Amino acid sequence: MKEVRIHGRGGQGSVTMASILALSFFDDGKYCQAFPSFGSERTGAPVQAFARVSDNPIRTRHQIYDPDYVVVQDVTLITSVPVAIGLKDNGKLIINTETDLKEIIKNFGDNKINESSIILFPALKIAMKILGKPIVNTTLLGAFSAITGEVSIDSVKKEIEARFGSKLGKINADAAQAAYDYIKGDKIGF
Amino acid sequence: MLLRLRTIILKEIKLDFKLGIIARPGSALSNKTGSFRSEIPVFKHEKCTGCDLCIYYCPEGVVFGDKKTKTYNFDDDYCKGCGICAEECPVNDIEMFLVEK
Amino acid sequence: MLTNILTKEDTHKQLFTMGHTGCSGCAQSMAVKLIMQVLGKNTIATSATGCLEVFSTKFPESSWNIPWIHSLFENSAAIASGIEAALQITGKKEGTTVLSQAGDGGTADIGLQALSGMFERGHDVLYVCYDNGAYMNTGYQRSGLTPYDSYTTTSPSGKISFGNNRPKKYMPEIAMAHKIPYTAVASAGYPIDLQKKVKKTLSIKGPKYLQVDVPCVPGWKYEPRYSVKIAQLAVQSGLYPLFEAEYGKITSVKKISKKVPVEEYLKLQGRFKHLFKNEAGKAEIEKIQKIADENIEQFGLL
Amino acid sequence: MKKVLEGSMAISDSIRMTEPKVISAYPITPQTHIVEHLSQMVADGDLKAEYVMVESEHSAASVVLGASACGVRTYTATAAQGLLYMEEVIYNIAGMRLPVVLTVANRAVSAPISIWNDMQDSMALRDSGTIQLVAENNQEAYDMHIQAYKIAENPNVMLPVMVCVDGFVLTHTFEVVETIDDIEKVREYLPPLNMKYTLDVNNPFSFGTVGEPSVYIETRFRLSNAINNCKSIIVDAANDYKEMFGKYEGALIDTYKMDDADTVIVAMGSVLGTIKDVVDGLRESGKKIGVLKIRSFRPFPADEIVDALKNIKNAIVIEKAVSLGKGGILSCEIRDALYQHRINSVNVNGYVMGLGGRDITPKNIYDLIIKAEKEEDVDGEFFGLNNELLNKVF
Repeated sequence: MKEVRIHGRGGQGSVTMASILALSFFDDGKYCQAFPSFGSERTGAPVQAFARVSDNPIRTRHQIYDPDYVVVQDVTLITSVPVAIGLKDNGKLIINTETDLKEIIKNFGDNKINESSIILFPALKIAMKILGKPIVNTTLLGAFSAITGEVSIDSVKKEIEARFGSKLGKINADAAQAAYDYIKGDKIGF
Repeated sequence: MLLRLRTIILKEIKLDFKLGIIARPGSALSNKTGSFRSEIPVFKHEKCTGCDLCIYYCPEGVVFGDKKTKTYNFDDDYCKGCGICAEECPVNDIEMFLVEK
Repeated sequence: MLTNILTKEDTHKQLFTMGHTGCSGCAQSMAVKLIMQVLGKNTIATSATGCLEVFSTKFPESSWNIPWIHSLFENSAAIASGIEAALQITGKKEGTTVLSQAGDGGTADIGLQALSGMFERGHDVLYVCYDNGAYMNTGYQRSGLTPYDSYTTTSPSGKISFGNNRPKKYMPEIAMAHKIPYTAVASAGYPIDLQKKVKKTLSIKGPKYLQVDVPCVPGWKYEPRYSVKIAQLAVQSGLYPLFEAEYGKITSVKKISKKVPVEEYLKLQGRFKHLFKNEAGKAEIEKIQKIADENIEQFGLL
Repeated sequence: MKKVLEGSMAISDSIRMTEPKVISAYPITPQTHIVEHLSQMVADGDLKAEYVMVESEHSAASVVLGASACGVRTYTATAAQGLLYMEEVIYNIAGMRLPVVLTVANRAVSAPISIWNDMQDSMALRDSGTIQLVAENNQEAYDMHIQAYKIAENPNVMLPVMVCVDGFVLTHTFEVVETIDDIEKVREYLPPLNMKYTLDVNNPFSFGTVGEPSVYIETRFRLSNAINNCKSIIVDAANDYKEMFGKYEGALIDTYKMDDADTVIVAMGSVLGTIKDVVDGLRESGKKIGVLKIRSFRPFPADEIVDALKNIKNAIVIEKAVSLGKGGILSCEIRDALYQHRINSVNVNGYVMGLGGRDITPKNIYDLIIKAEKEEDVDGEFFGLNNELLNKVF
């Protein structure tokens, strides 16, 4: 079983991202689970969402404390939320930012973090270019697919299209594909 | 077998469940409210104009009769003897009397 | 308007039948009888907890010859909403009247929320409030519709009190504020007017509110034979204006035929007895007269 | 068809398959998604029902009471304070023998206000005459609602059924659920509601009469019999469902790895999943441990529980509610059932945990097992408290 924790702000679509991730895992033939942090948080407040994927039915229901992957939707969170807490040694911390690693790493202070597990990714830049809006969850889904290999980009795109309807779905799927290509080395246009 | 059956309570009782919950329509007729009465009306049939007010005003709906024949009367089984009919009769054609015990 | 009640057998076929255990001279049972004569057998009724429910359905007896349901004190309007919804979805609503009934406490106090919800959602229900101005079923405690200076067991008169020190809540105006299609105030003292108003509701779709003044023998403390007389005096003094309103606007009022001083009305009732003891009581009666005069002016009753 | 559904979607989808005619609800977290989905179905014409948007839970329950008395299938859902506000009406629905199905998205009750999960709300209605079934996961929540109508509408039952679904933990969780796609099969399993007594102008009965001392206790006796006797009907409903749809998650109780167990964890609802994972781990290290799931809390399957527990040493009961002034609710009832059968070889320990949404982790459960095996007759002790917080002055 692999566990994913998503950090975002209320209104940024963290829960949507977790649920699309779960649906995509399912399309790939896996069992999945996704749930929010059950908060009463309002727009702007730090929130979390969780997803699990496994080859077998998932029974456990507790929140995710030792994630395999952490996705940070908003880089400003890293100063106030311990986003890396519990991350497995071989885990990956994916942060939406254009800042250098050196600057980012300072924010973790005493929290020991393996530099090689941090992956910085300019989701906002790609989203702005393709969607024209600072909505990064679909872009991050494409990046997640490319970085982790846990889910196929086709499934991600299919579920994005199913969620957002034909017009909005297509453009969001394009954003996911662009993010996927970016990670895979095709940074043309960025 | 280890399990002790609690036969009395758990015995399947397939009775109609309406006991205490659902009543038959109009079943109150079995309750003869004439026993409430300490006074009883007498319809004198002397000056009756057939205005129907005694029928309108009777809280129990026990007054009956005909506008044309002006022969109103009441159901003795249910009349509670409130005296509204006598009080409201515009021509004082109804009088109340104490019930002889 | 009366159904043909020609023989003794006819009296036994009424939709609200005799044999109920209401008090001798009960004006509420009179009003129910009159209302049912108009609504006819295609009616489903709900009753809030209260005198009517208790005296008409003592298991295994029921005075109702129509489908009738009681559930709780405060939910008569909500139960009626559910019935109306069920009739609508099953296509049985056409030709069927849903009647929701409660006393003044079940309407204006504990049941006001459910009633407001029913109004606002627009259910096709006739709601009737039998107003006897206190919680009579539990023994004459004060309600929001208890009139000014009335004695009740929880607003007793005493050395320094004249009884209920608040004016009667004006419930019909609350109903009218919902802009429902029809609001009417009637009285057990005027059965033909009452039946006319009930008949009118049959032709109106949507929520209807009818408030009926029903004197209460033991609560108001008078002799049973005066039920009609007292109800009429309430109207003729101006203390209980009878009127109709549509979509929040008054469309007709019942004019006072012979104006009487409120004293005539008050003195017949034990609940106002304390006002007749001394000079201070006289001043209170003046205040009640002022309420009546204001009503007369506001509704144009003369 | 297998789909990934949020718990609330799964529930609303199964309700759609049962074709209720009148739905009435008042929004309260975490029930909201269920009724939002249902109102959307009504708005889209996918479900032909009257959706009555009421001004309170009291009226929501009253609307379904009135509609149910008319003989139509009804549905409502609520949680926590909303359920407590409905309580008066729910006692009435049960007393009037109306087959209403309601979902409780289990949530803690005030004060302090908490929107998060525990089972205190439904526990507060355990004496109401309402059948209470508790779902372990979203699949079971889906299936249980269809079974709920089957049970409620059985002519020998005619009682409301409350389906308890852990708020957020199930209602807001997306997971794989296998839905039924053939509504005809559901109609076959669940024929149209046919009530003997309804509010019908052609057959005018009076409902909700006054029960004088001369009839009241007999009326309640019949109600008591009805809920006690419906155990076999709950079992039948589950078995028939298995036959028709091939799915089964237990009827009154369910056992997991209990055959040779000397320690058993007893619980209800969504926490069972986490418990089963822990038990698997302990089994691998050679520990003889199993799980007893209570699926029907009311009627309480005392005989079935005794039969399942009679040969074990330790029963560790996880309580997600507490009877203040007494202790654990479930553990108390289990102990009572064992006593009735004169079995004193089972040590029953009940621990209150997870109140107000406190996450129950595998480590919590592991620590609890280690502790509980050394203790005897624990009656609703609070487990996993933050002592630092308790001793802090605010």
